[in-house]
Amino acid sequence: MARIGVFVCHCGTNIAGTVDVKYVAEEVAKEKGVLISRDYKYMCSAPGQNIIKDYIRLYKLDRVVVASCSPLLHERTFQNTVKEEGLNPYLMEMANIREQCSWVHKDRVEATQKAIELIKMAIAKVRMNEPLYPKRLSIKRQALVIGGGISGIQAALDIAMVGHPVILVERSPSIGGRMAQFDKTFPTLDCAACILTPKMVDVRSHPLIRILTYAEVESVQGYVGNFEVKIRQKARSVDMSKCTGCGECLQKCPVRVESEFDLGLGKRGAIYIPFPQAVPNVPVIDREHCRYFTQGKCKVCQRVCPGEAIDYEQEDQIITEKVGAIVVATGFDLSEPTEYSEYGGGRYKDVISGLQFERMINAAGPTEGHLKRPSDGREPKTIVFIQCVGSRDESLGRPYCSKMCCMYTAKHAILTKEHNPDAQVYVFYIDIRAAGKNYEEFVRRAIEQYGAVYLRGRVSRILEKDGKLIVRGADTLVHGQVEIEADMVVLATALVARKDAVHLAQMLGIPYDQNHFFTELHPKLAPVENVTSGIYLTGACQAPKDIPDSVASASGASVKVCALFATEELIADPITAQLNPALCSLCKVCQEICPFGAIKEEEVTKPDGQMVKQMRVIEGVCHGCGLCVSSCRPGALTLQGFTDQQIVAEINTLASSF
Amino acid sequence: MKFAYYPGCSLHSTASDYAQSITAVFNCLHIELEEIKDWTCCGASSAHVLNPFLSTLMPAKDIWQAQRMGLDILAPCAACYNRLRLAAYKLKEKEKLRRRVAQILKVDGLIKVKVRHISDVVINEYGLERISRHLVKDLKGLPVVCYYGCLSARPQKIVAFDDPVDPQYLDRLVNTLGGKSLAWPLKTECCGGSFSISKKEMVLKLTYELLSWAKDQGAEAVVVDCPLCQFNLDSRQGEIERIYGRTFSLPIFYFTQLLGLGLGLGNKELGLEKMNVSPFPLLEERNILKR
Amino acid sequence: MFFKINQGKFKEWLLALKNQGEVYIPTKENNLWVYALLERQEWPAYFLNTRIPVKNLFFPNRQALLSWKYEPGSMGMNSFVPEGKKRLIVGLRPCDSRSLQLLKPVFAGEYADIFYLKNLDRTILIGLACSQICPGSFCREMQVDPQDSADNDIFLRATPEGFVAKVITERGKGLLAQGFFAEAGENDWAAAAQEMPGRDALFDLEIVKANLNSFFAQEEFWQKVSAKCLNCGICTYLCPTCHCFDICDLRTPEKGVRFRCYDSCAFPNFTKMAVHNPRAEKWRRYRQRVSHKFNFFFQNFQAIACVGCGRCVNFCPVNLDLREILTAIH
Amino acid sequence: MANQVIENLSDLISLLTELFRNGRLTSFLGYQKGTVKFKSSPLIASRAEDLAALNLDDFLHYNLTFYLKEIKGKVGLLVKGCDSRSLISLIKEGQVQKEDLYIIGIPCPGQIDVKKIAFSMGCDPEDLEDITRSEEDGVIVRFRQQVQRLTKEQALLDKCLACFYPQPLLYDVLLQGDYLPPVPPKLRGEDETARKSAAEKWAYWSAQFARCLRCYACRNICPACFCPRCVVEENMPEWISPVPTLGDNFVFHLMRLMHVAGTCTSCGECERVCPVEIPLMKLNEKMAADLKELFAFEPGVDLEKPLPFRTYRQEDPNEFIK
Amino acid sequence: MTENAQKGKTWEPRVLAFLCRWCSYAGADLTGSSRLNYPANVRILRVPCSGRVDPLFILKALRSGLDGVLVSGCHPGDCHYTAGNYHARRKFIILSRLLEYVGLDPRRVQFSWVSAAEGDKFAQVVREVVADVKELGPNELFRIPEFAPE
Repeated sequence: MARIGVFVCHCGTNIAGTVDVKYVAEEVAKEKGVLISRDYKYMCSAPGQNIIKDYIRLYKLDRVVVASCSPLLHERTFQNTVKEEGLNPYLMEMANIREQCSWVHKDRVEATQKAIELIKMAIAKVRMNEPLYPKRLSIKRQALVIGGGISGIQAALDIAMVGHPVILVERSPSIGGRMAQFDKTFPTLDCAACILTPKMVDVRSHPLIRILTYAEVESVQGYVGNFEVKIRQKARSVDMSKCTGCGECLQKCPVRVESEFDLGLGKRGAIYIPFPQAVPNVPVIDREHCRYFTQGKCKVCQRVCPGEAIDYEQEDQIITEKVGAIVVATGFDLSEPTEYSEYGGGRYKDVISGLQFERMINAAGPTEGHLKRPSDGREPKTIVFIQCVGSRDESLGRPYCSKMCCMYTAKHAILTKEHNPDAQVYVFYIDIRAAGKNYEEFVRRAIEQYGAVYLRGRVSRILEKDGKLIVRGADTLVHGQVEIEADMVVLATALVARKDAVHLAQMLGIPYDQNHFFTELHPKLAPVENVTSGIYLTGACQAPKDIPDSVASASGASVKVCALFATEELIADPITAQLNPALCSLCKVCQEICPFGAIKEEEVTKPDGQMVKQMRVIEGVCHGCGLCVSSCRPGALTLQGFTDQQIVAEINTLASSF
Repeated sequence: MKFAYYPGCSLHSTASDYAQSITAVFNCLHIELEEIKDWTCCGASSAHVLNPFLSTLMPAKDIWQAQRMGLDILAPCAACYNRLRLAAYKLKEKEKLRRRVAQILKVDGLIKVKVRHISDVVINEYGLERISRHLVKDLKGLPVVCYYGCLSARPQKIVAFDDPVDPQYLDRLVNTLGGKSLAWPLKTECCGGSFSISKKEMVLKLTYELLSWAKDQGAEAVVVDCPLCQFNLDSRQGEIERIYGRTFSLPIFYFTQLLGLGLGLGNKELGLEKMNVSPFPLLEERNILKR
Repeated sequence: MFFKINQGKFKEWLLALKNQGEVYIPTKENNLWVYALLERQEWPAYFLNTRIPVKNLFFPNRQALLSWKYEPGSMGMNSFVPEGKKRLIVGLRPCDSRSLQLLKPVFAGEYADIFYLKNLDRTILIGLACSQICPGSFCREMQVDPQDSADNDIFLRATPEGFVAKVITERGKGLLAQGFFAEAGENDWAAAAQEMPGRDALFDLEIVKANLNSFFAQEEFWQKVSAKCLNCGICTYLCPTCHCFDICDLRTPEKGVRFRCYDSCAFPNFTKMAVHNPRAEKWRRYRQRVSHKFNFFFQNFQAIACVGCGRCVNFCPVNLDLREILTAIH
Repeated sequence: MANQVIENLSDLISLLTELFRNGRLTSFLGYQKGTVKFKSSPLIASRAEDLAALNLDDFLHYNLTFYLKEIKGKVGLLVKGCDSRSLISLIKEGQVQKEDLYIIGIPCPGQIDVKKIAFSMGCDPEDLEDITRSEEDGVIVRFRQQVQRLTKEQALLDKCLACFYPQPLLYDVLLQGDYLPPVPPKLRGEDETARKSAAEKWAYWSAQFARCLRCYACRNICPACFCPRCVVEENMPEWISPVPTLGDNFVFHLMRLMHVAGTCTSCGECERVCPVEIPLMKLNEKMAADLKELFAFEPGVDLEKPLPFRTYRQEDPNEFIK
Repeated sequence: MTENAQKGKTWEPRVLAFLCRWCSYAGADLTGSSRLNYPANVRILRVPCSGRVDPLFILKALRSGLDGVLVSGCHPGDCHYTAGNYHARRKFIILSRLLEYVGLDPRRVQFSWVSAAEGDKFAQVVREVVADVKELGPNELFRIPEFAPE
């Protein structure tokens, strides 16, 4: 006969407000095997946990039910509580009477009744619980970082610093990411390159960091501590070992195409490096445009290359690596300026995006930092900046704030003025969101010191006439319409998830939200972890983040990786499938459907010496999804922690007839 | 191709030339029209402001009528199109509303028929390629701006069948006809629409801007596919001259009239002399059509 | 003491019997013959025997024994004693009437089973002589006379005009004293006897009884004869004399009912204990079935627990024929 | 795959005798004369001597493959077209290995449906006196001194009338004889129960299920029911009570359907053996129809295609899910 | 519950919801933390994955007199175990079609995909299911005479 203790939490008024906890405690005390049932204000608090411990000792409890918030929040907490009293943590069950009861129901009677039944279900289940013992897994102490932007770079450096090897995979030909495209950074206005490039060099020169640029993750198998990743190293057509980065080929290449890095404002050759400080400083051949690959002749680059590094025969390679942890730092994309055709993005040459402006004003950019209208190259006198283009817009299904725009627009306003003090700058905004260290001050400077004109309101239309852009909008502060004749308009387009974010998420088995940003395990308490253990998130792949936030989260993720790598062995969840060969019909449905290949057939010798075939669950590989269990017709398989008996016991507590 | 034809009030009055040209053109293109029996007003311009329910109920009657005919609705008037289309949308989306309406009209079943704008049908569905096979005359590079108006552009999700700010379909047609469509940014700006009588000053202001933009772009005529736009732009030019002191004398063509010219039709099929700003000087000068 | 009755009167009499209690007659439902409550259905012109044996009305496959309700601190219970409502079963064949008597000692032993006994007590049996030999049957080998039976209150023989009735018990007599029946004599009774198509006996029951003990040890024999067996419960569930049962509860958290339902010695887990199953192999179970009917039962109650109705033979899915085994033993 | 054709029964017996002698066979599953009318009886031979009883008559309803659950080793067996589909299913379920079997395909002119005939005659199968096959693949029935000729539509099992595989799909040797010409799988006389209202359906099916005695003949005769322990026998937890209540019978039959889905070839044995005439074939065929419609899967026709519950397609039907 | 119905009290349906712990259970938590409301008729049972839900669970629940069953998992492609919901989906459609065939109204057994971000959707789904079951009335499909309500 089980000796069960039930502990009902008030969670202040969160639960007690709608659920009559006293009554609940009294009712469930009548259940078979319940020796003690108590309620308390905050079960998760130290005194709360002590109550549980005391009663375990006092009544020699061997099962515990905690009725409080969601197990996703506090299962671990209470498992530890009972553990400290020498009880196996898996003999504790939780009834979720907050998120799934008190918070969603108003009627006190109904909620109380429901709470009682939820607890009864938990009691019925816990009766059937058995002590479980975590299994130990070896850990491959090498990390994979996906994305070579500032987050990825920071994470790689931090992890390597502790002494663990890191593989840094970057899709484009060079690491550096978005930050490499920026001119200066707010609110300090120090130049992005000056603070980024040293870090890029550190990464390149670090003995424990292996950089794979122009490469993409193809597939990820396995589980925490033991991932097997396949990485596609795209054919660079340049032998990295031979190339000296002299740049001869870059000058001589006869092809000119729009540079992705300069967002169409500048041109590059078919053989190119995206930007001068690229790491590695080794060009790639863009086979789509290369004359040799398109027309079969040219080979100029090969001729001029002193190091004979050009290799047209090179092919994609698949690199397979074992890693124990993965850091996802894939960053963000920007929404298309064409989304608002009333602003003429894409139609009017002189309507550009914030990032294009960033390239334009960048001394190392296509215009050497001079402001030039894309249409005629004249210097714009009047520039209108429009914020929230694509952010905070329900009609586009993009309700969120992109967070950065207010700040970089202010930065752009200032930079414009610094380039050309008598330029006139207008900024249309909805609200100014400058919550950050020295951010508000920065915006005030743009307005007060640099005289940027901030207009609170939306722009309704932009009309192009005689090479001028007529910007029509509302100024809600003067309750009137405004019309500005501008030379150039800069749209602060929204930060959005990478186009292929969902694909990556599904490959890694990580959840994502309706905007396709990756979802962390807990928005507050586990901001860099993920439901898939061993995979960590950092940077703008989670949500719009500026540089300080990205770097901070990168270091956070790195610490998690290092914590995981602190021991050779990983203590893993014992919730796995178990197989009883006596009941197995060898139909092998389990083997065929197991998503992790955790079930294998093997030959065993019976006591009587004869060899027989048998199925076996490889615990280390089993994730405990229970798919095999529900598919096993004779019931030879069972899932620890979620056995048929436990689940049926829960169902039976609700039985009202037969 | 066959459609349930919903002319609406304009095409029986101010825009009878529009109606005339449509009939002529559709004959050439072999697109059949069957007028919806005793159709009622679409409720445009007032109903949706004064009595939203009525603004659905009125078009609903016509929609169900068409449903009985088993034909999609073709509406030449942008206002009718807008009202009918919105009503059909509401009846699909809002089950309660549909029941209530159906009860009053003593009808049943879900809305299956589509409400189509005439341009959408002629240009997108029938297609320029097929049209060009019928063309016998060339517009000789006649420079025009196409003015689409707002009613077939917004609400975008429900009524638009092209970009709501910079649509192209009329331009494509004009170019196919051998004319020269000029880019301009006011394609779907408001012309004041049905405030023509109630708020004349505003309408004059708006149309003035439209016409001067058009003129400045070098247009010699404007092409429209909405009777309200045509009315405002065409009939107000005199007053505008008096108030703003600028002469335009820009003929305002229905696209069907230009198309008709391309198909070799003449004045009496297309009702050209009904236009306030006579197109004949222009057409003769460009020797597209002799009077 | 004999009476006779014509077709028309007989049907009226049946309806009249309804005032006495629930009347059951052979009825074809869903393509199978059962004893069904007499409502609107006609008396069957012709039938061999019911597929579901009459025992089902006395010892049903689902018998609620007692129910309970649990409130904290208290446990309310009440038992389902069959209410003494009178029943009349008309048209049961001699084999089935015999089976009811055979089962009596089982349920009337030192532990008296009120459910069976009360059912027997409240039911008047009106038997009917056979006109055909059922497929698979061997009643005569089992000393059951298809033309006569003393195991009823009244026994009928069909005639072209109607029926001749033989009154066996007092309560039987009571039923006839109602003006439907006319006096009849020994000769009518004899005349009503039908000629059953002859077949010489397959085996002599006495010898079978005698040999069974010695056969018990012959494993190969049992293995061979039981090889076909499916381990299904048809033979036992359709057998008028099989009476093994299981007891189990149906329950919700706060209340439940205790049931008695059939069980079958053919089921592999019939004798499954916590760790061991004395009859794990099929042949042991089949041997048990035969031995129980023709040997052990006799030792306990001096009767053979088989009436030769042939249901087990005719409805066996794999045509495993008891007669062949008995013949072999003979 | 047809490598050999056997002329007649005696040749077959001599072939089998040979196989027994040289150890290619340890047991053989065939047919012998039955002891009641309109029934043959399974023959389980473990020695060449037993083969003497081998006999093929007009009543070969048994799908002998179900014996493979019990009888292991090198087994030879007779299969009709439909039985061979069960074999394919069993191989896919890993229950038998083709190389352990010696499969003899036998001619099947379609099996006689005694119940159907009796029903059309308005009597019980027991009352029919004699059934013999007529030339024009119908039958001649004798019943209460009258003789009646029935067409094959009136006389044969529905499953045979709709059979697309009268010739075994899998065999080592083929016995010569007349095979029912394959008919394109015509939709079984449009299942009327499917078109009833929910209430009517429930009324119908609850009546059927309520009758179930839980003798488990349907399960035990089913080749697809090969589990060492069936869930009805599981008592921790007790999924299904032994008490034959409507609810438990309902769960039992639906559970069984779910478990044999994709393996069940609608051979109809369950319905044939049911002592209380539950129309189980309706359920089997409903299942078969759904598998075909939803997953383009036909049970027991090819060895490659994975069983429906062992695979999935991303574009599987999803509309029924909110 | 069904007793109440007979006592003439207002009957309230009881719906058992199997939620996968990664998406739908988290989604249900989000419903709570966003303080959305839904009827209290639903009892939530946490399973690792919709793939863990054996059709027998559903049959068992119906058989035990529960008025409705909801099974909810991750959206296709989002399964934490990559394919659990795909396999489950096949079993579920076959099961619900069988139930429908034998005359058991499919609205008693419903399925949904609810992600961890769809707290509002979960509330909506529960509202719909409870409404449906209310309309269907108490599940007395398997009541037997021996089972006396009181």
